[in-house]
Amino acid sequence: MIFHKYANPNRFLKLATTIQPWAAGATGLFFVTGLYFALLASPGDYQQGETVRIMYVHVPAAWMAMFCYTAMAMAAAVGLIWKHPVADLAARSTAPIGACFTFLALFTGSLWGKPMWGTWWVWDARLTSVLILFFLYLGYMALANAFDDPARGSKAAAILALVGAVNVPVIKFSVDWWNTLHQPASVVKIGGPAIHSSMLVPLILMALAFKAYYIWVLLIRIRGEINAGKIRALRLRQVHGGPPPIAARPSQGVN
Amino acid sequence: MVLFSGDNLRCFRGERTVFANLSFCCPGGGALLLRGPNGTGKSTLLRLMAGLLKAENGTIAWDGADIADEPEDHNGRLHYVGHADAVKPVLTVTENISFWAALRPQQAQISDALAAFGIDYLADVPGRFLSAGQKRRVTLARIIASPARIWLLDEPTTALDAGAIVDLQREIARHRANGGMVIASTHAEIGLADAEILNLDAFQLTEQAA
Amino acid sequence: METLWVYLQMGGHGGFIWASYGAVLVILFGLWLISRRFAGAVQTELAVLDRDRPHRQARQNRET
Amino acid sequence: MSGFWTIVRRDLKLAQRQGMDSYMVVAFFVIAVVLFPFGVGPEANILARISSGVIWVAALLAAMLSLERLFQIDFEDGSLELMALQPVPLEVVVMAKITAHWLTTGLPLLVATPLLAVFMNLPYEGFWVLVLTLAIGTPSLSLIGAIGAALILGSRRGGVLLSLLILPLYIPVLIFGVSAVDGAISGLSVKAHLLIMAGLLVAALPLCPWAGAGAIRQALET
Repeated sequence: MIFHKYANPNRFLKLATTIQPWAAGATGLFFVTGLYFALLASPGDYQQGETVRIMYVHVPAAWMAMFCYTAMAMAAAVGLIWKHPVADLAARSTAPIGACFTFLALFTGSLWGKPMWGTWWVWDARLTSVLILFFLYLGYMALANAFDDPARGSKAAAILALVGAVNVPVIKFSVDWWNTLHQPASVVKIGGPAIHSSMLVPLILMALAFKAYYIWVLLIRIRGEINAGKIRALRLRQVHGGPPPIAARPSQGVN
Repeated sequence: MVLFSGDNLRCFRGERTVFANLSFCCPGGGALLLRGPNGTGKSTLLRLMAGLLKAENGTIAWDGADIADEPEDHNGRLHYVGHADAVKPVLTVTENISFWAALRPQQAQISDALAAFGIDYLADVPGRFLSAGQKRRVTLARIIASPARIWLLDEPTTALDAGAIVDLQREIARHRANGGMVIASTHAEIGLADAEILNLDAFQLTEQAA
Repeated sequence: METLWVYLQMGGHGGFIWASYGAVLVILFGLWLISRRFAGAVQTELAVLDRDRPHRQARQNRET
Repeated sequence: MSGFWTIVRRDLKLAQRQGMDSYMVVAFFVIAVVLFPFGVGPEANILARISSGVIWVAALLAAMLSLERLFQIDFEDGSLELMALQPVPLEVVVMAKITAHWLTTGLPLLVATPLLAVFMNLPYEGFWVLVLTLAIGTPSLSLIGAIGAALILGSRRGGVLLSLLILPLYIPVLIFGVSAVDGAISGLSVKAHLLIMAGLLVAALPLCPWAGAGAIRQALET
């Protein structure tokens, strides 16, 4: 069996075109309902007041930050082990989305921290690990785009993503340890043990909106990457094809 | 009789198929000459034979066993001469050559290897003083300094003068007389008149098939 | 009018809350826009290349 | 195993003949640390408080300084692909190069540390623990850094990229190194810290050469 390089991407493109409108629709729907519940239909918290509304974007963004990294590492592993071309592109396309969510988690966390703790930033274990996660995303993106041959960038970045995935628990553990040694005094435990159902609804809706958004934008990006690959292949054929082949061997028909 | 062979190879590199349906076969004492215009994959094929690249499809075998199964064993029986000379400027010629020989199970006399390419007078000269042609001779002396069955030579005559090419011809003949194999991509005459010729132009994919 | 103002103030923390939601919307919309632009530009280029291909082949055929 | 030492000896010889590298790393280390009194002021107690952290961070940056060239030069002149074509497994080659890197950069840092500890007014109790944590920690830095050095081969912007890839991964080593010294100064037991650092090293010993060899293989595929 001859593995044709673009058989898979073409099938994927077809799949993507069917899913994409649904993902777009779901994103819009969840966003509108989520924002409605988050900003209008839910009460303020008795302890944190209205600032609790920041949680409805902050927590889902933090979830997505972790989720995207896991997805990226898994796609990278699939790309490395089974040499699946779409997996490489998926890993590569996930990184900027994950980085955006990570940035949002940090930014909204900071905006939440100011009224709650009276400071924009505390070196709390959770914030610190998310910050490092953000750096890992930046490193991945920089490496993936540092090569003239994008396939080479994807491979190098895939190894980095896996090394990072091994390191994330170690970093998390060490940051937790470090944080217990240098416990900042002002941290208020947020969330509390039981979360009220009126808060759960907007939280889940926003999480679903983010996830749908991820799928939607991911599909757009992968489609772009696949077509960019086709363009490079065509350009290379212009360069390397040279004069038309003299002897077209019969055994080399379309496989 | 041992056989170095490749079957139905297809190589995909830099987002294009370089060649496909390529097979080759080289017995002990044999020689294979790779021909074809630029970009048809001569270097690629040599790197594939060395095990630096993996074929998309097909296998390369030594004596029937896939070389990918025991890559270190395969490395032990081949010498590869690529475009770069790998001569360290701060090491002397002898140090340069003996480092590579020391990584291998069998070693010959370094002085003999130097003599074979007429650079014994350079033995203690650091690499940074060498001309391009002299560096090339050092690289070729490296493959004499430790015996190996397969020589993979990618344009070995680059920067060589006529005298050095004669030396190379003699060494290739000696290598083959001892049962060695030579696979080379070159347009120069290096004593491979009886070699089998593999024209890579014949293995290009046509536009609609690619 | 008054109630809208009270609502927007969010008990004094309106700035923080609206900034959070604003950042989310701006960044997510921006990323979507960039991704779409990239995909669109690539699609156009591919279409142009694909259109040119038959000509090139025809010319080559004539020459051989 | 003889292949391992052949490569270590060759890299040491190269480092010695090319000179500079080790001196540069130590000089950078010393100068970076000496900058801090100018930045935060010369009060002895403030310097003592930050000394362990400053020395560790400077050591980390200094170790990273020379990492870029760990594989780069061999990659450019074709030596790396020849090393991948020897009967020696590539993982052993990578391990040998890491060892040589540590001997030429990590070890000199260790030697310079006592001097800097005096400069920075490090309390006596933390002195030997600092040297010990650096002795356990710098090999981990070389090991982790080697992955980054292998990944940037053939990329457009090596050095800056390397720091972006590697520094986040260095954080655990930094945290345990510094907190061990701080613990020793405040009279706590540092055994747990040192054990964790040793654990990191033991985990990195097989994993990093393996990942580094993987990265080199894909770099050589071009």
